[in-house]
Amino acid sequence: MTNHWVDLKNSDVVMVNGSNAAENHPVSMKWVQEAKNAGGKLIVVDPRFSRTAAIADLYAPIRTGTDIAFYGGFFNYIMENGLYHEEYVKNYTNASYIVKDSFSFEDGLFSGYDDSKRKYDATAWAYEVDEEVPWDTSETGAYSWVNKPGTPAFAPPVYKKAKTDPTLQDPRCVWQLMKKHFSRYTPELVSSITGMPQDVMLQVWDLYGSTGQPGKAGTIMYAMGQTQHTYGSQNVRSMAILQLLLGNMGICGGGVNALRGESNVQGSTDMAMLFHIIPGYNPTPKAADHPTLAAYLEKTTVPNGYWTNRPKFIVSYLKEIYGDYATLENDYAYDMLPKFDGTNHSHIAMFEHMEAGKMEGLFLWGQNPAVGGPNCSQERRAMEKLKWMVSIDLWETETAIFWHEKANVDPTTIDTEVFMLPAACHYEKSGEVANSGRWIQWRYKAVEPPGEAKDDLEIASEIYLKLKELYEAEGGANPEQITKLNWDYLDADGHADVRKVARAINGYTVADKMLVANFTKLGADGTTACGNWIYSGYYNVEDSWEDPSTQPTGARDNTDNPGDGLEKPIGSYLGWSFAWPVNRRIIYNRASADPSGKPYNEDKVIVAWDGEKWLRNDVPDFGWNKVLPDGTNQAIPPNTTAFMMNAEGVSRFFASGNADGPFPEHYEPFESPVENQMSSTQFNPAAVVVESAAKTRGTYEDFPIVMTTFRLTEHWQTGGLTRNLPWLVEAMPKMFVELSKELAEEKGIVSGDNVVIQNNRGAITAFAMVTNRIKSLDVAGKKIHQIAAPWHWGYGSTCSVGGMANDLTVNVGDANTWIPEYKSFLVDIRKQEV
Amino acid sequence: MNLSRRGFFKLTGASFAAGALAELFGPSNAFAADEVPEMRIAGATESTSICCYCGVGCGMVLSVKDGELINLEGDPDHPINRGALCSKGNAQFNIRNVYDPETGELMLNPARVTKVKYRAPKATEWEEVEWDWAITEIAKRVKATRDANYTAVDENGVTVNRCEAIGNLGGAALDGEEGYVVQKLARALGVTWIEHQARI
Amino acid sequence: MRYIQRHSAFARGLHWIHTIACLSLFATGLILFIPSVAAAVGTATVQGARMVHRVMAVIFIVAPIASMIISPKGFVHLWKSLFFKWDADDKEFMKKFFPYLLFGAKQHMPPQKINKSGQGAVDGVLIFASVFIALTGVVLWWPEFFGGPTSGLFQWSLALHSGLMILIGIIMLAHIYLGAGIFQPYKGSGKLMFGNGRVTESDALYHWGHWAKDELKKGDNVIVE
Amino acid sequence: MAETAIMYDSSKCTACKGCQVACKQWNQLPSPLSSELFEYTESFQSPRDLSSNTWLIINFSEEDKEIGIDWNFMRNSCFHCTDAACEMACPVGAISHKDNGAVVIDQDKCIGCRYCVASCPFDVPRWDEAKNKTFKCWQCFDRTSAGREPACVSTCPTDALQFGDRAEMLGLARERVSELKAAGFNKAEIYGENELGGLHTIVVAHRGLEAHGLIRDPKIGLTEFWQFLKPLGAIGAGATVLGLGFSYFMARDYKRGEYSYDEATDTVSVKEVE
Repeated sequence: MTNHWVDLKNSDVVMVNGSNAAENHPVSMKWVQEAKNAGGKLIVVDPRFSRTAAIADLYAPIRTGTDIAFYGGFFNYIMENGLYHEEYVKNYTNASYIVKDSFSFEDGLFSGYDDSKRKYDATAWAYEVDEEVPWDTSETGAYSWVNKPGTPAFAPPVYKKAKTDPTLQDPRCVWQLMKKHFSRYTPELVSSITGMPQDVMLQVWDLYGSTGQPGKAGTIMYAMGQTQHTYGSQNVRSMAILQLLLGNMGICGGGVNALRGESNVQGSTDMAMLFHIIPGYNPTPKAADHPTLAAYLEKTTVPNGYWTNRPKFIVSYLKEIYGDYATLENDYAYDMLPKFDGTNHSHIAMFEHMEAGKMEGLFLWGQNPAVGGPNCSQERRAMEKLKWMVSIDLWETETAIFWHEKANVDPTTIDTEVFMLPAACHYEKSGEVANSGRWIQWRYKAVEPPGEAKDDLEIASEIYLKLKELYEAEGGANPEQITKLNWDYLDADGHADVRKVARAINGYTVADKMLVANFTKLGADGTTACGNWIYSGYYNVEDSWEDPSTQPTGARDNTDNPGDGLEKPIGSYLGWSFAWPVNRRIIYNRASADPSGKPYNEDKVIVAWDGEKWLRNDVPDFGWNKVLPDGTNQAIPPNTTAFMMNAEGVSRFFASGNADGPFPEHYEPFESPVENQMSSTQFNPAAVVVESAAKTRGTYEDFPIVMTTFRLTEHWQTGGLTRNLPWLVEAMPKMFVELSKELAEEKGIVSGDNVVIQNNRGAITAFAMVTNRIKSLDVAGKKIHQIAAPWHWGYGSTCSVGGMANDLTVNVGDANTWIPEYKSFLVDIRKQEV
Repeated sequence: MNLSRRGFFKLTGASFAAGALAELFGPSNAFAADEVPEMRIAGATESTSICCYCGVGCGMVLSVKDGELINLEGDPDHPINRGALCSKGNAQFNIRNVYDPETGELMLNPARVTKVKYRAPKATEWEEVEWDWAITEIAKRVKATRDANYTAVDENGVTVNRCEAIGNLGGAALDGEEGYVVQKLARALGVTWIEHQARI
Repeated sequence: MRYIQRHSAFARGLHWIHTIACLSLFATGLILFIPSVAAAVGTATVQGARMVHRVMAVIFIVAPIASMIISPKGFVHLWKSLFFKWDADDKEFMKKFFPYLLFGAKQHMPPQKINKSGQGAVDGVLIFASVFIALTGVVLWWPEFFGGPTSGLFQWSLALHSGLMILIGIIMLAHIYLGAGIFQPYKGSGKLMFGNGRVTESDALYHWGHWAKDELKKGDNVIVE
Repeated sequence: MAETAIMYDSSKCTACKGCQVACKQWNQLPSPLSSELFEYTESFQSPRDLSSNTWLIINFSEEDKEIGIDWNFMRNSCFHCTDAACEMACPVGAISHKDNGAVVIDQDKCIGCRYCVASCPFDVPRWDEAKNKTFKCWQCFDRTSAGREPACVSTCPTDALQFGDRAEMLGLARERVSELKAAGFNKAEIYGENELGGLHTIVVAHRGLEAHGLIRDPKIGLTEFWQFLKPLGAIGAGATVLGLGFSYFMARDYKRGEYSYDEATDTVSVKEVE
């Protein structure tokens, strides 16, 4: 979330698209209701009528997987009808930037496409360069730290400043290119693609478009309905573009808000439990691009904006992980970080790798791919190729028992050894979790884990210590990678102490081991260690480091006070826990005020320039204050650098960093009932299709029904944490599928029947729930039926078992993130013969 | 006079001498004193935590008596949820404890795994094992796999120090510190296949 | 002295059984009817009372049915005795009965047959009430066979059961008053059912003039001591 | 203690069932542990109905529309009537009104007769066969006595459930109904203001009572009738006893003569007794 949960109350219009907040984030509705109480409106765009739609002011049905068409038409409508926030667009976006003429677009393809590799060369999409600005590394320069002793040598990058046309008239400027690109998305065509009735669509566009007026706020709440598509990243880009057009980014009640589905999926992403990043959103070293630390720093350090500080974060990170072993001489042990070969190592690819027999062992820390993976029957089969598996969990998940006869397999044919380690639940241990609004909140242990269960930290530590012992005693492949690891987390009894890990993540000075205040104190010279720079400041009180409740993460001041000089608070709750970065609650908040620093909404001020200083209801997200050499503060007067994480300092309508194009473009899902009406490019040209997916691709002729999956309030993810809880099973006991009355009649199905849903990847059974919450849509002149089922069920519970919806989903991923296209695929449905 | 019927019954009842006969004319309020029951969490130790389900991050208060969890509800001081919890949030109590449907007694959720288990190749069921044995055996397997599948230098002569034969999945349900340590451990083994729920 | 054997041992036994059943049903029923009584005796006693009520209800229902089977002749005799045509004496009796009852039995009562004229009516009501209180009792005991406690049948049964209890209770009071001879003119009647079942010549002539004469004439049931 | 009430506003309810589970959590109510004991309900409403171990559920009903549907939710639990049929019906005084209006079953006194089950117009109290007791919502009387909200209310995310002074809740409900009417919900109305002497669960039914499955003008019905038998019985019994007493008094000195019969002459002679 760019904003946070409480801030939803500041919205004038809330658009829920690709999420189901009332069911999957029920307490978020507290704040949506607050917005409604204050006269705000709620729009829900969803293929199925959800419990969120039940309290919406406006519900718009849409064919699953057609969001970009919906947004593209919306952009066109906004630009045609002048609904955009002109001052905002001109000052805080790259609308005026001139794009090189090597950029072009034709019939669904952008320039630079290589068909054989299914890849774009993004250099075709660059800006015209106005001027090259090198780093000032002189003693008084902003980048003098590059020459500090201890700093690894690297060639500082050069910032290529782009040409602009502030009048937005140049035909090569982003604004004109965008107008041209989206002019193709007419209401008629968009309605024909999405199946959304045109009158409803225009109502949505008018209502949400009204937030383009300065001082009005619109927010988008999205989740997997947007990301789980082969163009999911472009869906998110579309939302960003929409919010920028309407001036809704960086303001109270605005933003692009990803509703995180797990209590710490934000945190585990922050901690880089992913192949492509290391902690703090730094890229994982790639063998070809980053053979040395210097190469890494040169290639990954952004030439302008806040990411120019990346070397400080990287060196501090290396100092944390290898401690004293990391020295300037050995490139701070950079080589000890594994470098991957640059290929896709995402979830889908991992199981292809496993299927190919190239993976021997698998650790599972509370994940259950046997139910949660795309095309998960294939994933279960892949697991049979493992030599060993370690499942650390509270329950015997479907993955932990993938070899059992409950999984409908013959155990005697499966050679995998499986270790099941009983884990403590969240209130049986202490530690921090980061919510969707980036609030890092401390959880305190309430009770001891039951039986022999242990917390994951202790389990990880025991495994590490045993490995260290083995490698110290026997040697092996590169033992130093393990034995030299800094593992300064143990208490006097040799058990892992979560508070010591918190110290490492927050960061400390190497010389005297004092916690640093925040990441502005980090250096690239090896004097500081910090596990994850964005968390720096969450655990920084040295004197009472043993007591988390005295740390920023444990802060519990729940008063909502206005900042000095301001009249009204905005619900920031700066005294409650700690939000990364530096306790900032609404990011990009500079954009809430005009270029002169006057807030667009005087009632909901985040920051305001009073002529001498910045008044603040939140931590500013821009250069607002300078600490002079003598230690005094100096206010920085307003400028238009509202997006300092981008080298341009402004936000991007046109973004060259995407694998599948600088502008969003509508393509059909991997499995689609219709031909693409926008171009002859049917499917996202940059999305990679693995072999097992290509083999099972279904056609409309064989599988004429569009299916999507969803989640329920009463259950969660693969069900381990809910199908084993009797109160929840009682509240939603059985696997079912929703189908419309019309389709049910066609198929001779009534509620309560057992039905079979089938495609080339599998067949599942479920109870029929006949309801007009989901209905057919008119798409390209055809009647398209949609059905929907939850994916919470599996075979591993004593309270509730049922068909696995993911046996049917496709293992094709988004072109940028490789997130699988769970939300749109083809099936057929029939009544089960008794 | 605005008398509800209940009030009326009370009055007519009271006009009779106390005794059984009066009872024939109205409900039995006279015999049901308003005794105030003590809340069952009185005297319990309270601590706060954050819900384990979605990303809203609702606060909750846990009450513990004699070392056992007896109550879990929304934290009224929490600025996001202000005491509220959804059905899942309330059911977190069941992650540890349930009430026996037969006796109504508090008991550990029988589905919780509380013993270390091992499944040998081709085995049809688990066997229970000791922690130390399991940790040692796991470490041995990791070492064997790592040592046999380790790439120190790739085909271009770049030091890569990786092991592609081990995967590390999960983390969204862990605490941040745990996540940090788990990925740190995985990377120290040279693991490049590190993924979790955020990807799917 | 001459006596007439009015009730057989079997009839007296049955009456004994029914007396106990009725009284205990009434007493235990009253506990549920008057909440304060229940509150006073405590839940355990109430539950005990409900058990007793059920056991007694079974006896109450089974005893007359069993007697019909064991002694069908007696039953037929009894049944027939309830139905007879009222003659002038009967009408006069009923006209005079309440003044007789209330004003010191100063009335001269006309002679009666084996059953007094009002008796048949009261017995008819009683049998009818008993059958219904038994049927409604069955519904209250096993509501699940009758659509559950929320069904109209259950609610009606509850209402009827209570109403019939009142009716039967009042009849029972009158019956005890007269039958046990508390009413002075009826002194000695208690021996009929609770004694040897014999009625003296004098009492028989007083109560059931026509019947007594017939019996004395026939002599089959006349005992001389 | 002033009269208090729960207010349920259906227009704010998202049917998250937080209340349903919070009720079980606080009141320590078990659910089955085995899959065979759960049934598919063909709806999001589950369990289908209240039970001795489920004192509150959210009811779901759907009405078709051209775009989407009307999905109507209702909190199904005890209304805590002022004229509480259950309380009248309870033969042992186990059900009582608390001063704040809550209607509470004292489990120590309950004998499981199910008269309350029979009498409740809302079909709320539920009998447990094994325990032979009847259970229902008690408005968390322990919590409210300690100044806290009932568990269902304190857990409600959207303030669709509120708790407080009954008059104040009615005020809020009236205000909300006019807001809803202004917003186009023409059928919005209040439930519980006067029904059965006034309920202690006030409902704002934004699509009208029928859409939310509420009984318009609920009646106690037969319960009242058979309750009426109690005083009637008392009067009848009293009158009988008085009448018989009078009879006894009048005839207390009566001495009957000695009757004898002479078959031969067919004459009855009476010898007066001194």
